[in-house]
Amino acid sequence: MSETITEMPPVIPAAAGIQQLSMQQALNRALDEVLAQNPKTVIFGEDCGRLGGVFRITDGLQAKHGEDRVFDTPLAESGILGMSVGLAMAGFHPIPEVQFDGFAYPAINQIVCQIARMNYRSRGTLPMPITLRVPSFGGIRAPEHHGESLEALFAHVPGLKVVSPSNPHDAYHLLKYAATRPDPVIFMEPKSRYWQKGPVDLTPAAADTTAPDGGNLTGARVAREGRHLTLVAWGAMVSRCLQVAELAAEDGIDIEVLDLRWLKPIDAEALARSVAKTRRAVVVHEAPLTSGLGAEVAQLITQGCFDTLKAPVERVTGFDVPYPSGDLEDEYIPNIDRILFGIQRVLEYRRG
Amino acid sequence: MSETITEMPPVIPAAAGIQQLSMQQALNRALDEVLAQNPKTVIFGEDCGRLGGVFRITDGLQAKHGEDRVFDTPLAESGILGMSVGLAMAGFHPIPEVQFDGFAYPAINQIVCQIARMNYRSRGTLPMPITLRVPSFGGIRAPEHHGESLEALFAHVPGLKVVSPSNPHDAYHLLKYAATRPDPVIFMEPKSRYWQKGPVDLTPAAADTTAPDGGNLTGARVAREGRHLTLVAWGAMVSRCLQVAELAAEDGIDIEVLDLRWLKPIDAEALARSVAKTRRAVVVHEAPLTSGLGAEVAQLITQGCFDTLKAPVERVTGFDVPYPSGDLEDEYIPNIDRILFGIQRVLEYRRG
Amino acid sequence: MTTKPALAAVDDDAAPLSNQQLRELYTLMAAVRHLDTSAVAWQRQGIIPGYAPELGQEAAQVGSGYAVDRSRDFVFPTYREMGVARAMGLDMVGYMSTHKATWHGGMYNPVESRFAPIQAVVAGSVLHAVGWAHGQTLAAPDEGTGVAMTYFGDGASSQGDVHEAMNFAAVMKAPVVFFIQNNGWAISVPTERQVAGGSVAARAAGYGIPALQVDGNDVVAVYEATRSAFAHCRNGNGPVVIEAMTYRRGPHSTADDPGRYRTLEEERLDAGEDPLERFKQRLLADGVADEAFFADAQRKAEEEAEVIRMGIQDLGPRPGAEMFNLVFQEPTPALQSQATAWREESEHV
Amino acid sequence: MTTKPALAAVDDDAAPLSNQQLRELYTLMAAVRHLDTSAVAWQRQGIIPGYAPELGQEAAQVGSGYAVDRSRDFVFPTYREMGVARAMGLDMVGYMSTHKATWHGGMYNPVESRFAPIQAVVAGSVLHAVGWAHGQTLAAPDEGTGVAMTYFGDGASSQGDVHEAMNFAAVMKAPVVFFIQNNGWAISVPTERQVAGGSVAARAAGYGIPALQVDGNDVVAVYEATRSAFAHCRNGNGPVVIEAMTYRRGPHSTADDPGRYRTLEEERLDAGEDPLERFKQRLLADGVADEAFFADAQRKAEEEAEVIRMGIQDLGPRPGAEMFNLVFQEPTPALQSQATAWREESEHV
Ligand SMILES: Cc1ncc(C[n+]2csc(CCOP(=O)(O)OP(=O)(O)O)c2C)c(N)n1
Ligand SMILES: Cc1ncc(C[n+]2csc(CCOP(=O)(O)OP(=O)(O)O)c2C)c(N)n1
Ligand SMILES: [Mg+2]
Ligand SMILES: [Mg+2]
Repeated sequence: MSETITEMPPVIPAAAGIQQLSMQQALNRALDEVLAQNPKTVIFGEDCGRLGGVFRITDGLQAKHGEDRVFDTPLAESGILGMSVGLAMAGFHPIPEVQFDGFAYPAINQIVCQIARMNYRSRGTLPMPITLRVPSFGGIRAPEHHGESLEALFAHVPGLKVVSPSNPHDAYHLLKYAATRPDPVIFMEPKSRYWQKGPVDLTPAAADTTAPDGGNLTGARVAREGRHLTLVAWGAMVSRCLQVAELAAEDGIDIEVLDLRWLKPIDAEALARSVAKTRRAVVVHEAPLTSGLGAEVAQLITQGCFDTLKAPVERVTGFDVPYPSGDLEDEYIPNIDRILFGIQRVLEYRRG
Repeated sequence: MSETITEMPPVIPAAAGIQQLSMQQALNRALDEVLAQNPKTVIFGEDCGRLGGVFRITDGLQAKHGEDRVFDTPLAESGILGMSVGLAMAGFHPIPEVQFDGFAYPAINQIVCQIARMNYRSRGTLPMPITLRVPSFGGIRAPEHHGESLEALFAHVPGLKVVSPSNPHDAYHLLKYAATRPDPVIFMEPKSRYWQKGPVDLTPAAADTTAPDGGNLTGARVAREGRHLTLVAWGAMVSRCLQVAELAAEDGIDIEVLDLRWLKPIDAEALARSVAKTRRAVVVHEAPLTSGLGAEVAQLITQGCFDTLKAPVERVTGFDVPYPSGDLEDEYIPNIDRILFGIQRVLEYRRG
Repeated sequence: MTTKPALAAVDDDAAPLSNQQLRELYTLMAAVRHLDTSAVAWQRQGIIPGYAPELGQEAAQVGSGYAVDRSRDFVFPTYREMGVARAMGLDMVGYMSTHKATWHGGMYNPVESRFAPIQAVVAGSVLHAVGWAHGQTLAAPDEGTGVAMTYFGDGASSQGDVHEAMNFAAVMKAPVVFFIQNNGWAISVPTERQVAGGSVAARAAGYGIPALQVDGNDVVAVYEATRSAFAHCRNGNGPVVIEAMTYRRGPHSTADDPGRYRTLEEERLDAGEDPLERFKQRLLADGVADEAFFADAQRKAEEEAEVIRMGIQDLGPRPGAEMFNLVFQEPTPALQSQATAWREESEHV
Repeated sequence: MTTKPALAAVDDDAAPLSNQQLRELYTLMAAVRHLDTSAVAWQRQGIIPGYAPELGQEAAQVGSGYAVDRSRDFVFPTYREMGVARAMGLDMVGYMSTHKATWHGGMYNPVESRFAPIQAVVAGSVLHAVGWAHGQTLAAPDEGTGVAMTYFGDGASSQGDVHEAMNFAAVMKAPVVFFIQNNGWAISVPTERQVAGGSVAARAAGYGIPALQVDGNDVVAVYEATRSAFAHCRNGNGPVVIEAMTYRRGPHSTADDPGRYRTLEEERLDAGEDPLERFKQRLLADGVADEAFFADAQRKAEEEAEVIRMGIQDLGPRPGAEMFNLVFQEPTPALQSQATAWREESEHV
């Protein structure tokens, strides 16, 4: 079964507004539209301007919107994020890019102590409408520090919101949504999915929080319905979980896949709704296990469904080791086998 | 009941080696001994030398061991931690200090990408025996960024070990232990406990991992035995939980308090052992709820005790808000009332 | 120490300070001096839990703050800029409330007062100034733009963010005045073991940024240097570095004990002349003011401090609900339910 | 461009390079050039997934690496120091294995080769050099100490860590050579929009650090500057900054497309003379080497690259167990149980 179809939000009609786009194209288009709509929007980062970004997410935007709106900065992540704070204070909506996940660390001080707190510190007088784009997660055999998953860190920071799309349609709508919010949003792009195409309904959203397909942009999304077990994932792990669900279906196991999308705030109701039905859950992520976001998700599920849960929530995650080099990447990232083992553990769990 | 007694490890005989020390004195003494024992140990940071640290933890050490061994650095946390990496590569055992929790953020890049990974990156040829001391947590009505709890962040980082003592005795032994390890350890000192005195058995530990009282230094510690519910805590929250246990005892509720001590690796067996007995657990920490270490603890308990657990593990934590100013501190940090409410929710939990 | 004029637009035409302005500067300095020493006393009396005195830095702070055009400029302070705040006309109860532990950033309105929330991270807001300044360029490149002035200390100059900020500002020609108060100390560490090369101003040349090193205890010199720097920035010539050489006469904060790292004798020798007394002598010598004026300034300062003290003592704790309400512009359901739980468990409502 | 001798100890007595050494330098450069272009080809052929070419930087890398005393110095490279590695005699299969995606830091032994693991964080190891160097001072303050040499680019110079490193090094008088290869580009951003003031070397003065700006395409000039800098450091005079002006003739990496940000014409004009060809002409003109020598150097380079290619192709993936075993010196039970689970689920043992 092709990935594109697996990834489609259920039942999108073949409307005029639907196009096949890669996630890279969808994100680029969203930025283009946001720049056109809000003159206060500015995009910047390392190689974002002339080059259009190492992943071409900002391709063509400088030529179209001018060097004032889309520009290259010197090579300093703290500088980029610190500058974003000042631009936000001056009434702009900055959309900075950090070139790769691992290079967000030099900017953590500005992100945690400044971006996340300026609205609070200033008692609401200096909002921080900053949308930080971070090409995230692994899977592309890249050099060190180019395959990191920082969601647990970001989600723990009061004052930040965190979102990660898993397909081109959501990438387009969630980025447009995030980039028009008055609060800081960390936008984690699954870089291994940049070049996968999928249908994107470009019809403008009716209300702020509603995508044209009727889905709500602020919560989780049921990527596939099922009855026996819920797989919870985000980013690139969603398509992998959909693959797993297909395989499990061959054995008669009907799996629901919940694309969490928002990693802060987490849609606890959607988790509870799904697991109330399936009574079993496995959460899958690339980040290391310990103190990963999987623990939060598992605990939210346990809190919401303690009475009916048939087995402890399983976590299938990266190991507690530094992200390895390409040759060992497939050993590190949850693969189909490991997810199936996790499912099996849950299904076979017997009390006592 | 006095705090000192509540905090005592059970049954310390009145031996010659036992002294009443504050945690500040215990830590100072541990550092003094470590400096004396290992000529490769060096201590440095902002105001660590001449002043002896803003909390006086390094008081007198420069005068005694010399300016080469204990020194002030310029005011730059990334510099301090980056320099530690190089000193470790040159065969030293650096014990850097970050002046306050919130000022670890500028050094996160060096901590996560360098200190935690150099042993791995170098395939074990360049170990990182770095003991980073971080005065941590809140409770002293300090300025902004002086009351942060970073354990969830640190515990998530592969390659780091994380420990936090709750009393002078453990502070002394855990610091001596941590500062002689070949791996990086983040040593989180509960600053609101610096000036509380307690008995410290100074008899040298028999084996590396064994404190003189026979307790093991690598795992959690049962700070109080009980039958009805386990309170899990670390740092300054341990003494608060012991207070809560006293109060609950008046109502006939017999609470076990588990001092987690090691936040990475977490002593999952000790958690399971305690909750297997009590069948109910509340985890308490100062850090914000979402994606906090409480989620990991709760999930480990749920995994280990799913069959017998009577209620979902409760988390009583800081809120998902930036650490507030002094006037609101007591509203933010889990207080006795909130912990009692959490206990009540667990005790009153009924299925269905 | 002399101000080296190295700026493209030195605002030479600017009129010298009138006697009226000189007296105003003195009045401000006297108010600041008295409020500062009062705040230390209030800490001892338990009225406020802590305070970071700026004793000795009145000239540097008042002189620079006085040059700010509050219709278009914006100031980024540290935790020690009480004198700048006062010179800029802030609500001083709102300002001091940060030391009362009422609210971290202070209770004044930063947007209206053109004075960013108090910043506790050393060098934390230097980059904000660059971003804000670049925003002025983007918004109105050709008009005399607003200028950002960012304050920091000799200790802060060691932080990587300061380097990134100077480089960004110079690359973008952002209208930023980097105003360093070199007060000789970062807590217990003296400048000579902090600032390699001995001067923060000397760093500027490496970025092609003009720098002024100025006697930070001479309020007029500070004012003039700042005014020139603003003119330079406003005319599109990019950033300026000012290093005001001064001395932290008091402890780092009310929790600090300078006796552990410097002797009283060293303090006396290094501190130089008291900037307030020095300015007074000058005004006397120049016939700009007389003893009656000084007595009046002192009386006003005392009255003012008294009003502020009462304001601070009246400050109650903030309602706990603000912890939750002020996190986001758009609250989240998760946080709202935490607020509800808090209300039930802590306010017992 | 000239080398400005600004050092306390310039190693003037050092003998000029012998003809034998000059030929050795050429042989190294030729080997590096060939290995570099081969690696690009290997990437195209699918032998390695990616590579960061150093085409055009052979003189800067070989000249500096050749000055290292491997009995006591230590080098901190970036991801682009293949020429330094080769000049220092590293196991080049071990070095190139990082580009095979075998192991991030490379498979050579950094302790024995005096060459730190490959560093992918821009400016990530500059501070390590300072710490290592200060360690030498602490260990043997009076002897000719080991010197740390840290490499970084014009782009990296914008990072805060570089500032902190220079300041720390100067305050502590640490024996560090900061070796900048200013190759004109940081991916797509040219130096003029990266380095305010135009020169990284110019930054040094602000810290009181002597700096040498050197023609980075002249291998002898680079070698001599580096040798002088080492002598300066070794004699306890503190750090030195060297900025080698060169040009990144190739793409940033095999994934990059320079056509998007510079024209071929610009490349031709800005790159200047090819450092290898230029050195060859000099050796010819000086009668130090003849065509037969160059042909031989080329043949050796080809043989060497071929051996390295075979070595790389033979490299299997590392056993997955290393993911777990190499995290700590003292493994944790939690990690060991993850290793067990991994073995059961992924190796099906
Ligand atoms: C990033 C960071 N590190 C450490 C501190 C703790 N701290 C507060 S003030 C200070 C000294 C600052 O010295 P300087 O910049 O010279 O300013 P001054 O206090 O002299 O006004 C230190 C170390 C901090 N607030 N922020
Ligand atoms: C901290 C960090 N930010 C961003 C990157 C991505 N990146 C890798 S190389 C590079 C350009 C570096 O330029 P320069 O320092 O001049 O070195 P050169 O590549 O020219 O050798 C960038 C932006 C990185 N590796 N590390
Ligand atoms: Mg100072
Ligand atoms: Mg470069």
